[in-house]
Amino acid sequence: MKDISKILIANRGEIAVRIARACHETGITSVAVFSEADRSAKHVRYADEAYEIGPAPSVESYLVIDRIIETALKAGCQAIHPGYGFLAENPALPAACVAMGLIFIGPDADSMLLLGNKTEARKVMEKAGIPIITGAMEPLKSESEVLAAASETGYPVLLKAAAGGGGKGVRVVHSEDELLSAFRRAEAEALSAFGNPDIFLEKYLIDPRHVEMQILADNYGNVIHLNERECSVQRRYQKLIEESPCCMLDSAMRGRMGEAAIAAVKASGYTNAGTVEFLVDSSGNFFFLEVNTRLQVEHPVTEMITGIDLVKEQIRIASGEKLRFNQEDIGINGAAIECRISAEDPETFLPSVGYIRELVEPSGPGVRIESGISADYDIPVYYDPLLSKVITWGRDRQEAIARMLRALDEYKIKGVKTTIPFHRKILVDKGFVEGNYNTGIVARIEHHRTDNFLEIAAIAATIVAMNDEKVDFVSDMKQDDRWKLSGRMYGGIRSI
Amino acid sequence: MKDISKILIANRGEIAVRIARACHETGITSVAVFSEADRSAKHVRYADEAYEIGPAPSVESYLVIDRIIETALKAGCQAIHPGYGFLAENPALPAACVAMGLIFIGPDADSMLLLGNKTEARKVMEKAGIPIITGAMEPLKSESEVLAAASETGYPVLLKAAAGGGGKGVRVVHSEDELLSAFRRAEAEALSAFGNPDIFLEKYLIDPRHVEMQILADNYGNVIHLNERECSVQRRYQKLIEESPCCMLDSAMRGRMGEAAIAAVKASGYTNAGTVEFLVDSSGNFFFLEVNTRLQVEHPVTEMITGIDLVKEQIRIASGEKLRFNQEDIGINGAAIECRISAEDPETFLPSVGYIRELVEPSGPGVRIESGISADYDIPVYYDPLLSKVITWGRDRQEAIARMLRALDEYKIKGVKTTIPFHRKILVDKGFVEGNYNTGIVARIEHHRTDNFLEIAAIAATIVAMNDEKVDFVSDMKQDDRWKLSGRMYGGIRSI
Amino acid sequence: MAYEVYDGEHQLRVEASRLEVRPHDELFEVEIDGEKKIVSISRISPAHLSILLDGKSYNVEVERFGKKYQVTTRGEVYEFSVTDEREVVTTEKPQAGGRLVVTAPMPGLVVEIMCSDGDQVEAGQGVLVLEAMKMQNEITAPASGIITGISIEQGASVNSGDGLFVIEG
Amino acid sequence: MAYEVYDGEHQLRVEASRLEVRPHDELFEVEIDGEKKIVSISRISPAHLSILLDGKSYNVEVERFGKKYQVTTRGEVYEFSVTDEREVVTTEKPQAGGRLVVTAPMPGLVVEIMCSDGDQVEAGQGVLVLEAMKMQNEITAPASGIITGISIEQGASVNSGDGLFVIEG
Repeated sequence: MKDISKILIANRGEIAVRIARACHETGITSVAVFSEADRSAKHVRYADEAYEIGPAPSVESYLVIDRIIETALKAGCQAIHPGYGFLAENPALPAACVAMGLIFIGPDADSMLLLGNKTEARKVMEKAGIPIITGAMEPLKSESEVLAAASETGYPVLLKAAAGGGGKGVRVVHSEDELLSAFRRAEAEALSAFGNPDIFLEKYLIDPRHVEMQILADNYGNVIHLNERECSVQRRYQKLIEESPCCMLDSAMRGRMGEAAIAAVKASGYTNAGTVEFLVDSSGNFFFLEVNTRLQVEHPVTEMITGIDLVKEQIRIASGEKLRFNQEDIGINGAAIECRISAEDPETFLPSVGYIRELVEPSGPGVRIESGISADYDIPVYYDPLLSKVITWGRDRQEAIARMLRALDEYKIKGVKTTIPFHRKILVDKGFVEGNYNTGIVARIEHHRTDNFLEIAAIAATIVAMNDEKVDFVSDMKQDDRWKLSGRMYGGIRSI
Repeated sequence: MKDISKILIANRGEIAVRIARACHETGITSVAVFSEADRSAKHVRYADEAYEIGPAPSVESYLVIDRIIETALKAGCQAIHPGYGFLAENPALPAACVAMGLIFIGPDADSMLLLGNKTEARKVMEKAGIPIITGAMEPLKSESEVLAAASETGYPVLLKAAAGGGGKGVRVVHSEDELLSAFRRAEAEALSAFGNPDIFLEKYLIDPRHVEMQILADNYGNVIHLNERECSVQRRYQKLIEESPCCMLDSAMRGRMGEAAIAAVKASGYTNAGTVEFLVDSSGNFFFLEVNTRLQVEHPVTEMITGIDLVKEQIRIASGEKLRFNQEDIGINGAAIECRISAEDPETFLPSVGYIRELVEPSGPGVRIESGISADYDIPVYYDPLLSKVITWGRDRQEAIARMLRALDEYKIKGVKTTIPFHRKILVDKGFVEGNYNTGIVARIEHHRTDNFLEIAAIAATIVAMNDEKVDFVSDMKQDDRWKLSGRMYGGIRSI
Repeated sequence: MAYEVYDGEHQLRVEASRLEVRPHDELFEVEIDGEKKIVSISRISPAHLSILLDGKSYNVEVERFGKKYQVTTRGEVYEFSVTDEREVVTTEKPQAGGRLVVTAPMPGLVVEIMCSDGDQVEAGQGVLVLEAMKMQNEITAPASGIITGISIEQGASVNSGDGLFVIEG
Repeated sequence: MAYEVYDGEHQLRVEASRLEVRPHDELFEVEIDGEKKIVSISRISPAHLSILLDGKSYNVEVERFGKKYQVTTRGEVYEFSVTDEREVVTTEKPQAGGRLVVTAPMPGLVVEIMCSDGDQVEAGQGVLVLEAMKMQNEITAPASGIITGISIEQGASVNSGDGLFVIEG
């Protein structure tokens, strides 16, 4: 058992606050790091200690391993928690920790390296008897290899970066005449994003469900799963809404997927908290997708239905404790949903940066907020647009959905556009409400608006306009011009 | 099954918001009522509809049954929810509802009347075989009756108002020479508070624990209990912190108390949600105290460990549904604690009224807030000082306490003094942490302060003072004078 | 005073006059498309109004972006232009043969410039890529024409409203 | 400029000078009881400072009531008087043989007046009962003397700071 009484949190935003809260509750001293842009950010204020580690761009601060290790040592930390994103899946961080005598709260560098390589991971899983999607087992090195692999697999096929993740270097190809140009573009993208141009190929499943299993593995070979999460509400491979349990799983299928996930973890020698992602086709067949070797953004839905604080368990495992639970101890209590609230236009998903002028967070029965923002906060342009997550729990899925709608109605973030209106549309969608949806759901959601409250809205606008006429407009002139221009620009921007 | 699709909430503050949230989640239209002082209060903004019912003093607004009934009818409501306090235990409200064809969400007038009379309730419970505290079974009509009853019971004795509640008309008497003057003062107080001077007498238990059972009873004779709540952290019979489960109860004793509570409810013909309060002596004997014929302030701790939304169940029962649960369906999941946050000085408990300039509410894992306030809110002087409640859940009691301390650290209510510092002191008290406490705990808590952060606090005060020197003080002059005077007054006020 | 309120689809004429200022709210008489109503308005914060109308309670959030008002209530979002009736109403027409200054719609980093001064571009053609919040956003030509004044360089940081390039039609 | 900061028990001499104003914080050199420290202060809101000192992060809430500052950090509450060193420091002594105006410490309703003008009262004796937030609060005489100017009637509503009565010693 190693002593962990002081932890450096190598992250920012809501996840850094989440980890600091777990530290607060267990008497562990939390140490934040921050870039020049983040001096007044919530995670800096929340932690017990905080150290600046460089300029605003994350390549000069949150991604600089040496600065983070040096800060951890200087502050007298025993351990580093990477959160998600940034360095969380970079094997160089656990390697550097080991070299400097620090505990990395996560898996070791070897299993992270193995699972980070998608083709290597596929081979390990196939060997362990876990179903994988038909396709190439090795990176495709030439055009003839690509053509052969695609016609053997059958169209449509998906080109994927071997070193990849997050939708970069991914192309759907429907027929042979698109294949080679798509391959070349994917290679270029993979090289630029991951420094590695390796591309492989899988059968493209049309509108599958994305279902993943949360696992916990200690350093003594004990591995359990904490049930599944359904994450099919996605846009460009980015999850937007997650829930647990998944309505399509019965306990037999949950058992099979859980066993597959545990086998995947054991086969790769993985420890700590991780997630095994699967795609599930319309017949209920599931296929290994990848292992996320870290805490997930959506971990709270699992916490809500199991009552287990995953961050605290991560710390316990890293300190050398044995798992406190057997598989039989893990139940499912009710249902939980998470909505990711981003500073984005709810229709175009274009980023919306700005100053949070007013903030009212929802609460009451069954509502949990994980937030990285506060009132009077200027959102930096340098980082991810995720502002916060709303998680609701209900005795059943219907209650969880009703509470989410209530929570979103109560949530007021003024100053920037957020994805709250988008989430409301999904939550009242018939397919979603019935649990009958897949990764195609976002594409078919319509952004229509009702005119139910048009009159009251018009009255409110008029009253505010009347009042505004009394104030001096000079300071607003620039904003006004800007508005006109961005009005003209409408439709002239697309996220790529 | 009667249709309930629109409910008038005859209350204000956090409980009115709580009920409106349950309506929101179940598709029921909520109707708020408000006094002239409450136009901009949170419950008015939260509800779907809102109607003014009179001037600020509650006797001219929230307590005027006719106005409330009239408003419910005008708005087309089928039902009235009374919350707690105000009219919640006044049998005239359910009687008026019945007369006007409205559903009262609570018990009928007869059982409310019976249980509201403490001596009648004692008789019913004794007959039903439920242990009651030794003492008089009838109101004491003369000084000789009082003297006889007290010497038969043995000192110390407790004088109590038969029609009473909330600590009014209550006197502890330690010896015969104090008895008659205490009796006369109690009679006068009871007459003024309840319009009924009847006083009875019980053996005074020294520092018992206060343990109560939550019950649900439908209109078809089905009654279940939802476990106990420990409410021994009290000051002047006002609960300050509540938790569930109670650490001193094992499942056998829980079963016995649950059976007694169910018997009490059946004996009085009571329906809907209610609470049977018991005192428990140091040997673990429990005695009937009273039945609260309404939702309790502390109902959320029960919701957290059972997963049952009590307000929704109240509405279901009132609409004529059968109970959805058997006793076997009710488990205990983890542990929950509630702290009541009041606008009071944390040491003297004197009210602190004012303007809420800034509000930051805690959140994260296991934290729930039930609040009646918002930022930029002027707390009216006319009503109860309860601002909000913080409820935390943990896998065990230790985690619930750790989360409560975290939540209280995160909670910022600026502009008024609150009881948050008081709660922190209780939560770190050795007796409380060990679960070894009783109703004597508040009296022995010391309000000492550490000097750990004296320097940083002094630096902060200096920096703010430097900055303040630049602003014009004219508008603060009055406040300044006030401060000096209230400084002089220190120790010159006592709550009575 | 009367206002024209326009959401891109519906045009409403709204006239509001303050009847009474009370401690916790203001009463207005509002005439909307010819119908008169009494409305109680309580301004909870600069962006947040509580409105009571015929007993209905609305929490309404109003944010101003230039002359546009974005109004949110009960989950619906409306975007209005509000014009004083007396103002001269000029419909902004797309400028033919004119000069169009394109500005940054958000702060960000210019990661790529795909055109040079003098290039002929079609409406919708990508001109440069602006990175903000880890997302790459392509800024496209709002009209066909010739790029004339690219005023930034690759790698530059720009603020919202900064000029990016000019298109001459 | 140096300040004397006093919490009723400890007297601290604090001198702070602003070294640098940066986009997200201000750097101060603070000398406290002879020791010099560099402190980063970020003012999150009027009542809320984020302070970094030797790597430690403190969320500090400062509220001013008159010349007193109530400071809350990490669950501890301190109450300070902050005095400019140059100010003449006069200790407020209890006035002997003087005139003491007693004002309402909170808004409320006067529900009972137990004394009349001309009554001799002892320090601590109840004079009237003020009801606020459903609680009855007895206002007692802060010093012994004769009640001279009861300026309110039973049933009256008073605001914080309103005069209630006068005691002449």
